[in-house]
Amino acid sequence: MSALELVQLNLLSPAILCFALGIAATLVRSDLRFPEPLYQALSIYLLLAIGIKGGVALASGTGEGMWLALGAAVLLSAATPLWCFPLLRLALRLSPADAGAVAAHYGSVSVVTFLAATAFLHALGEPFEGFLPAMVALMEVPGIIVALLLVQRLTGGTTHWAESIRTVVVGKSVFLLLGGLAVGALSGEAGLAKVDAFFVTPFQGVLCLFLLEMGMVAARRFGDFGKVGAALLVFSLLMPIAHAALGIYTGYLCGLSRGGAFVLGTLAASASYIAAPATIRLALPQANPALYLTSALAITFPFNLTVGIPLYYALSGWLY
Amino acid sequence: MSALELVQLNLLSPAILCFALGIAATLVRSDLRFPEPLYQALSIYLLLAIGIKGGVALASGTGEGMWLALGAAVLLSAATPLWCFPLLRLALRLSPADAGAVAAHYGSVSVVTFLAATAFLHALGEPFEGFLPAMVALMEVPGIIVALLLVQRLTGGTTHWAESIRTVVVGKSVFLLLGGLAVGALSGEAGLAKVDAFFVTPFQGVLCLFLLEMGMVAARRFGDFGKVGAALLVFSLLMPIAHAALGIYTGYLCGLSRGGAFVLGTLAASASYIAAPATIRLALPQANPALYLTSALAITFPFNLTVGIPLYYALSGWLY
Amino acid sequence: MSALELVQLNLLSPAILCFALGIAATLVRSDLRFPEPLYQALSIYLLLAIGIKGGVALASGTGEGMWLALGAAVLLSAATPLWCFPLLRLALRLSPADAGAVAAHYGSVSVVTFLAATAFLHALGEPFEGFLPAMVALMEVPGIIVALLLVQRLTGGTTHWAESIRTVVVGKSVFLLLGGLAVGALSGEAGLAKVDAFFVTPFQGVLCLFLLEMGMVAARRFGDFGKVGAALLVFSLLMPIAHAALGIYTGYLCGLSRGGAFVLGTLAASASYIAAPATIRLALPQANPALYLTSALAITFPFNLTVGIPLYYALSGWLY
Amino acid sequence: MNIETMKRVTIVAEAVIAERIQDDILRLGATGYTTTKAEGRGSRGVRASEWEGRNEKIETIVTPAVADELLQHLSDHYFEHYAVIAYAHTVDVVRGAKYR
Amino acid sequence: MNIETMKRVTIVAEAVIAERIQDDILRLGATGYTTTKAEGRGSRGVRASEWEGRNEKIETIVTPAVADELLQHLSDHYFEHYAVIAYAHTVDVVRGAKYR
Amino acid sequence: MNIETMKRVTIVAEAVIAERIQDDILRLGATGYTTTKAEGRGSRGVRASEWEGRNEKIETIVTPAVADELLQHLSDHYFEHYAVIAYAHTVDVVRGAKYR
Ligand SMILES: Nc1ncnc2c1ncn2[C@@H]1O[C@H](COP(=O)(O)O)[C@@H](O)[C@H]1O
Ligand SMILES: Nc1ncnc2c1ncn2[C@@H]1O[C@H](COP(=O)(O)O)[C@@H](O)[C@H]1O
Ligand SMILES: Nc1ncnc2c1ncn2[C@@H]1O[C@H](COP(=O)(O)O)[C@@H](O)[C@H]1O
Ligand code: NA
Ligand code: NA
Ligand code: NA
Repeated sequence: MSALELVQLNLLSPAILCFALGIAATLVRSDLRFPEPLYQALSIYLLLAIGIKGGVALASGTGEGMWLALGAAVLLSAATPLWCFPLLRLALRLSPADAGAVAAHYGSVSVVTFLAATAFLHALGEPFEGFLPAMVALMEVPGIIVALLLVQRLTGGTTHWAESIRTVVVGKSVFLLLGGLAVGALSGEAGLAKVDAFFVTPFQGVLCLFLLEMGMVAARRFGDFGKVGAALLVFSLLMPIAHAALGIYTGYLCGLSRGGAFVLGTLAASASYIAAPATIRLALPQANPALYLTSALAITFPFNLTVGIPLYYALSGWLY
Repeated sequence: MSALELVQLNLLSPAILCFALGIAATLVRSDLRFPEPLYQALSIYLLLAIGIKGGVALASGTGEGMWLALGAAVLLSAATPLWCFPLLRLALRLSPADAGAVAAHYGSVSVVTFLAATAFLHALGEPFEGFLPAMVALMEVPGIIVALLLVQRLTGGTTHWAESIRTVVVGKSVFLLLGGLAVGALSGEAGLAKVDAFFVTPFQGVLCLFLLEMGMVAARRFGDFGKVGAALLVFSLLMPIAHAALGIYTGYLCGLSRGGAFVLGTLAASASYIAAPATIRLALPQANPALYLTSALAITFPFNLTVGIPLYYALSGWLY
Repeated sequence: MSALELVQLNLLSPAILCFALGIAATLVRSDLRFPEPLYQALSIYLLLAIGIKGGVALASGTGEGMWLALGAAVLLSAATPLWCFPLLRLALRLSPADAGAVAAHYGSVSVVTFLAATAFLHALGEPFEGFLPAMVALMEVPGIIVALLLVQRLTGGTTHWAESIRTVVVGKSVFLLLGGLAVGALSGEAGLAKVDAFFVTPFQGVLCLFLLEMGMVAARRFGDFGKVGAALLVFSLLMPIAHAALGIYTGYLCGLSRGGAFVLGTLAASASYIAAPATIRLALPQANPALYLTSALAITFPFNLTVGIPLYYALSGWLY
Repeated sequence: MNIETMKRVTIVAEAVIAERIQDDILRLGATGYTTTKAEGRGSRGVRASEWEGRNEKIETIVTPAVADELLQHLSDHYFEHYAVIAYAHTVDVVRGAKYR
Repeated sequence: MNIETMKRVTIVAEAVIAERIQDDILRLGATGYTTTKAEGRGSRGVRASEWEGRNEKIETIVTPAVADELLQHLSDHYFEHYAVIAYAHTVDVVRGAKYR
Repeated sequence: MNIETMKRVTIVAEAVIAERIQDDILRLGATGYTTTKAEGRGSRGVRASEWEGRNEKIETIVTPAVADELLQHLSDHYFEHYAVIAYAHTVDVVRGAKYR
């Protein structure tokens, strides 16, 4: 498939079209709003569902290479702030808190970007490892902690440190992913069979609804582009590509399938906008949310969803 | 099928029974309440889902007659206030604002009535054109604008005119219908296949839940019958029949199937209670909501759902 | 199947695992919360869905033995307070209001426990009568009324008496169950076929989500164990077993299948935490909610879900 | 502009008795009320069930006389057994006639 | 601590005009506002539709001068045709500069 | 009836710090609080994420001394970095002992 066809396949999927519709809703100032409980219900559903599916795969997995790949993914996300933080400090001249905050977001991952990547593989008919949802759960937290440690080393602040880590580890998103993994792993294929009409079959449709809302949320931040500055904008567009390449290569070295390596690359490329913002807001209140939220949510997230996914897939073709 | 069998087929469908259950809940003063976010979630789902299905049909449609039928439907709904408004002014002696408000509601359409009509055709096994959801989207707005123009011509008021039109065009219901059409048209059959376990298969069941709530909402207005007066009550029962006949005949002339003509007739017969009320409240604040909401929501809507649908179907039998 | 295998089959089902996950969420103090509208939406869905399924079964049922079993179930739940109340008064030395409140909860039933019991039978492949949902609806109210009568006889109070009964009879949960039964009975198999992709197929998955929330709700009461006292704790664990035995035997005498008798036993063993608490709070405000809510929700409910269900099934093996 | 002083009475009550209190409010002479969903923590911490909803916050603008009667009524009928608090303060309203 | 007195204006309005009122508030000089979803009962009992949401309660902390203007504005533009009430009272704030 | 005057302190805070503020309130001597979900607009307009919920409005009835301490505490610990406002006013309560 040519690059153009890949882009088209991605852009014309219902999920990405719904994301675009959400952006349009905000731009034309429609009065469409998702009530907050609906947003939360969709989030709970999506996180629990990927957890459960991943858990079933974990339990039935043969395990060859699985632990290697999971370990490598954890290391990759923990390491990400090690280069993002100095880069943001020195090249972009951000304050320690701001640099740490942005680094934490790029060291963590975006669940919805993960889902869009797997939906893309489904549409292509390209297979991938069933345990990848476990990877999402494991990659959410380490990068955030490393980024906070880097800031602390520099500034010596210690406020609310333990609370911040607790927040992210038992925070809803990580809790639901890990909890879903446990439910899936313990109940196995037989258990999944009873509930797949709810957690599996309608999943892609629910994702459309969620992306409609995410489009509105992201577009509401478009007004903050000005506050971000050209340098951070470039960072938010190029860093994901670099991370994707690194992730794909890591997956390749661990023996993942092409689909698996592509997903790991997309995860590495993605920036968190659920677990990280809440943790950072508590741990680094002096960091400016307009910077980290805008770059993660309004730049990197739409970029990955639209251009990034087919691009990273094409990238993966060089190794496979 | 005899008239009685048609009525029975309609009344004993789960959707209409749930509507009746909602009415009963209000009448026996049950404490059953739908939380507002649930109501909004169901609305978003239903509007987006019919949009998407319609869009897929639009894209795959051969187009013969389609544009003719859509154009005729737009004209019909735009024209409706031209006779409703003078009738309400002169025969019912309503104030210009009240007459315009009521005319706007009958010039627009009811999405749920449309869904009940298509569910009825499904139960009958009668086919209909796939592009009809596009018709719903196109028939929502024109009648409202024409009615507002008629009031303005008479009273010379101009307040919030532009804002009122914007309100209805980018208003949630029209936006979701049109947006859904776009999503469906762009992603096509292949796109729909990925999400039909969410947007298509469970649709009739979701409609039941929505009609349960609509029954409660409609019944809460039953207490306002007194404020409406006998003349408007007669209008709310007979005008839909006249509009249905006109709609069916229009569909017949445009070459629609019997099912399609019946649906167009039911749309013409229906009165809006989503897009119109919000727009009218802003544009004609001096109009009395007890009049237009009660006649559209508490009289015409239940009438169409229960008696109207089988009646209009029987009517269509004279031409087909 | 051995007792251990039954326990395992139950504990490793996705629904019970989700319940455990909810308990864990509260214990590790995760910030996971279900927004209240989601909780209400899930409740409405579950109640309406079991009502509809039961109604279809009622309508298509041959009726042999059905009315006998339903009548016996009503009598059993009405009679329950007759021994619970004096026991709580005399052996546990509760005040009349407290004794009546607890008796009312054990005289009524838990819908979710019912669902867990039927899911357990599904997993076992054991058949049961389709009309059992009607039993749930009929067993909710009588025990509450009898308990209130017992208190009134003792204390002579009459405040809000009529209102209390109205509350429970047209209360949401009973209303939705009975309303669903009517919808199901009137629309029949043909009606159900149109909506089963919403009300039947995804049901077990929705139940998982609901049990996740119930786990959190139950665990939030664990802190009140101290207020309950050892005697009531023992009551909350042993009384269900006695009631289960009685229910199974009653089912056996009425000619129910093994599955049906097991479900009747589980219903008898269960304590209400939806209909009863609201009614009791209004009718017996002087009763201490920490007693009745903790024993019904935090002790009996988790006990039944985890240990009770396989135990009662094993018990039923003595008769079948 | 025609400013008058009235009392705003705020009541936070467990959901199960909210409807009853709303009826009481109208019966004691208020012309309306506004409710919002609330949660809270107090000395009692009692709720009938999630299914009934959590707390309800009820606000009503009334004349000082009605405010006194309402507080007295709540104190007499609900404070002992139910999770309820109530308080009042003076507010300036436009078109006071609406609240009498 | 630097306590200043300001006015809190509370507005309860049918949802359909909430956004317009919020714009008015900022235009008349308020620096912000807080909204909550509400339901209610009054003499009119009018709502455009469930789909629009029920009532909206809007609270804004403003200087006394802005409070007067706001009440006047609401009274002139909304009270006649829409379901709206508004009232004001004095509050103590920290760092009053935030509200000017 | 036994009317006493107390202070009501109202706090509007971004959701991410709501729980921490609630703990502070109890620690500083309040006997309870009531929360409602809110949205709003201010000079900062910062929210951690939709997933955390929007704003939280927290109201607590306290003695004047506790009110002062609470405002001071909020001003010291939250005003600089977080989206928070707080204000207080006098209210009449029945059975003042509940709030001490
Ligand atoms: N000091 C307080 N300030 C504000 N709200 C309170 C206070 N005490 C109690 N409440 C509210 O009143 C409800 C019932 O309180 P209680 O009866 O003390 O459990 C609580 O859930 C809170 O919403
Ligand atoms: N006396 C009152 N006290 C508190 N809120 C009121 C009062 N009267 C009206 N309201 C609120 O204002 C809204 C509109 O009132 P109305 O225009 O009288 O129908 C109602 O839905 C209530 O939320
Ligand atoms: N003048 C104001 N009146 C009422 N609420 C305000 C005001 N300013 C700010 N707020 C509320 O406080 C929150 C945080 O404000 P800020 O820190 O200014 O962004 C806002 O989201 C509003 O809910
Ligand atoms: Na990343
Ligand atoms: Na029409
Ligand atoms: Na029982």
